[in-house]
Amino acid sequence: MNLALTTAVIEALIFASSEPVTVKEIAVILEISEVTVKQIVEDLMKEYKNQRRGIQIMEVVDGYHFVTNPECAIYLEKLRKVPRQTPLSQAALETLAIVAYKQPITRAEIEVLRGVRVDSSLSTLVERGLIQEAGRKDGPGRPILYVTTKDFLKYFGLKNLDDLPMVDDWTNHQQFEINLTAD
Amino acid sequence: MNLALTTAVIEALIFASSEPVTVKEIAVILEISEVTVKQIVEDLMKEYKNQRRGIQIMEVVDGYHFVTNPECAIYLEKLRKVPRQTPLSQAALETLAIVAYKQPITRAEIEVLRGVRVDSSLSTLVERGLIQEAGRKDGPGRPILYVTTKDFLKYFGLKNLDDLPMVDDWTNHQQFEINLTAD
Amino acid sequence: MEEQDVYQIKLDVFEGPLDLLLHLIERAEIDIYNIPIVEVTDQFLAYLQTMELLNLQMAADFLLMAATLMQIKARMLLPRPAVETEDDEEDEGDPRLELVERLLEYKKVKEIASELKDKEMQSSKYFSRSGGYFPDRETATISHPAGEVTLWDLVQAFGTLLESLIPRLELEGMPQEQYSIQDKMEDIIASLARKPQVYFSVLFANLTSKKAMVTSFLALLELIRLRKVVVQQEQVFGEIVISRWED
Repeated sequence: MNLALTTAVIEALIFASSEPVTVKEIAVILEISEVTVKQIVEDLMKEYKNQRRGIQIMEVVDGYHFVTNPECAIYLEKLRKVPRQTPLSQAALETLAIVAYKQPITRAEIEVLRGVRVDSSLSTLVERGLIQEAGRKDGPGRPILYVTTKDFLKYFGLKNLDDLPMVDDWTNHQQFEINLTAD
Repeated sequence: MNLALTTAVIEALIFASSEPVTVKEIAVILEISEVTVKQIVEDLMKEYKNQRRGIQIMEVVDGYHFVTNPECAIYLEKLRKVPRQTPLSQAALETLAIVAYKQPITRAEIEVLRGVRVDSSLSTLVERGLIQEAGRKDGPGRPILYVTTKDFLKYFGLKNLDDLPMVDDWTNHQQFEINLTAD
Repeated sequence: MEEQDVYQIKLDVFEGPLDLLLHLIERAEIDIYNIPIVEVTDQFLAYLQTMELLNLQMAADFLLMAATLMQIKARMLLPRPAVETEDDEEDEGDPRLELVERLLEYKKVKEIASELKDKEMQSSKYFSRSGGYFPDRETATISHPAGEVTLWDLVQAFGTLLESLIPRLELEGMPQEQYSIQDKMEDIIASLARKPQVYFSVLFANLTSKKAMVTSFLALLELIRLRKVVVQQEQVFGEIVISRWED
């Protein structure tokens, strides 16, 4: 299998997968080393970028996928067949901010921090696949714990949770014990 | 707007649309003539083809879309087999249940039943091959109809749809007329 | 009054009592560690009154916060024992302490939320392939994008169609129509005269009885046999497309 075909297959794999494809997956499928895969993908990414094409390969979470060039955004918005993502509400953004930094976290804990009920923003976020349930917390009532998903990272263009903006002591997960006085 | 950007936008439009894009649509969005659009698309198609890339632009019934190069098919088959399944979310399960019992059904009809937007769970289910599009409903907007797939039956160990557990009201369609107020 | 107007405009802007409190504090440019609790409580209650006047649904969260504020106010008004550590802001005896901590935490939530909002805006300029036209599991079948379908595929597709449609149709008690195979063949040819291609499911979508469907299906098979039409399938389990026989 020559380099041209290998490159074509990698391109096809990145395109065809509904979720980003990892270097490892490509390596397994093509039976070549991860180093080689990484090299080819990076060359492909550069090629698309330098040619300023309408589509580009983007590295997200732990894989690669095709996205459109942001320069084309205004035209894509005119295409009705592109499902329009409604931006998140302020309430949903605040709830999501808490889950992102404090995960895993229960509904009651989020409510202490926000000072309001969060049922509806939680279900919006679950529905949009930005957060998900992740087991239950030990203790009375065994409340459901929430964590962010990979789609959360994708949605905000983050590679991992460390890409989140630093906010004082909030980045140190251990340090912040939530005081459940309001529960 | 120069030719390079026009070409990039056309490429992006063909890529991002959930359904094939027509020459006419592109012409309207870019405010250029259909003849010009057709010329650019054909050049793009040739370019992808001559370079024997992993993805190609294909002309289908009602427009253009990207597909993978048939030469890469055997590797794509392998990608399909790479396991990467997380359990379905509650939201996705509920949507799936509605499709299973009410098929064929449109997105708007599901949204009336679930009371929330279901774009993201619908696309998850399509991606996982549990539901698929099945034509369009007559009437305003001719919305896409969804049905469950064979994989759905396999996944749930059913021989056919009649194997679905009976759910009183749900099997009685008279009682459960979907009111399309949200459409 | 002017104050009232401000509240009215801002009514739906507050995400909750903490948000409102933060707004009151920031607007008055008060030191968050030294909240004039009497003043703030009065303003908070004035806001709640406005909500009542406007017949807005009074959220329980706001009432709870009002109660908390009044409790703190009462405790502040009680004579406190003299404390030696004047410079210690985290005086354990200060009834405002817990509220201040909550406000500070909430402030961070708002900061992060606004950072996320920026990122959301930024990344909304990148569109990914939407709708899963060729989703993961079916991608492999693109190898024969317009491969001809076997008769068996067609029978299967028809079976699936019947399975999904018949229960609905029969329950809806639609009146049955009479068709002959010849009629149906003419119908199909007529649809193909208007459009180059017709989807299998669309052709059958309007049929209201099992008999009509079977008739249409037999008509289609006959047309295939007579080489008047061809059927193609873009992906396995995908739509079957009927088109005119060319050549």
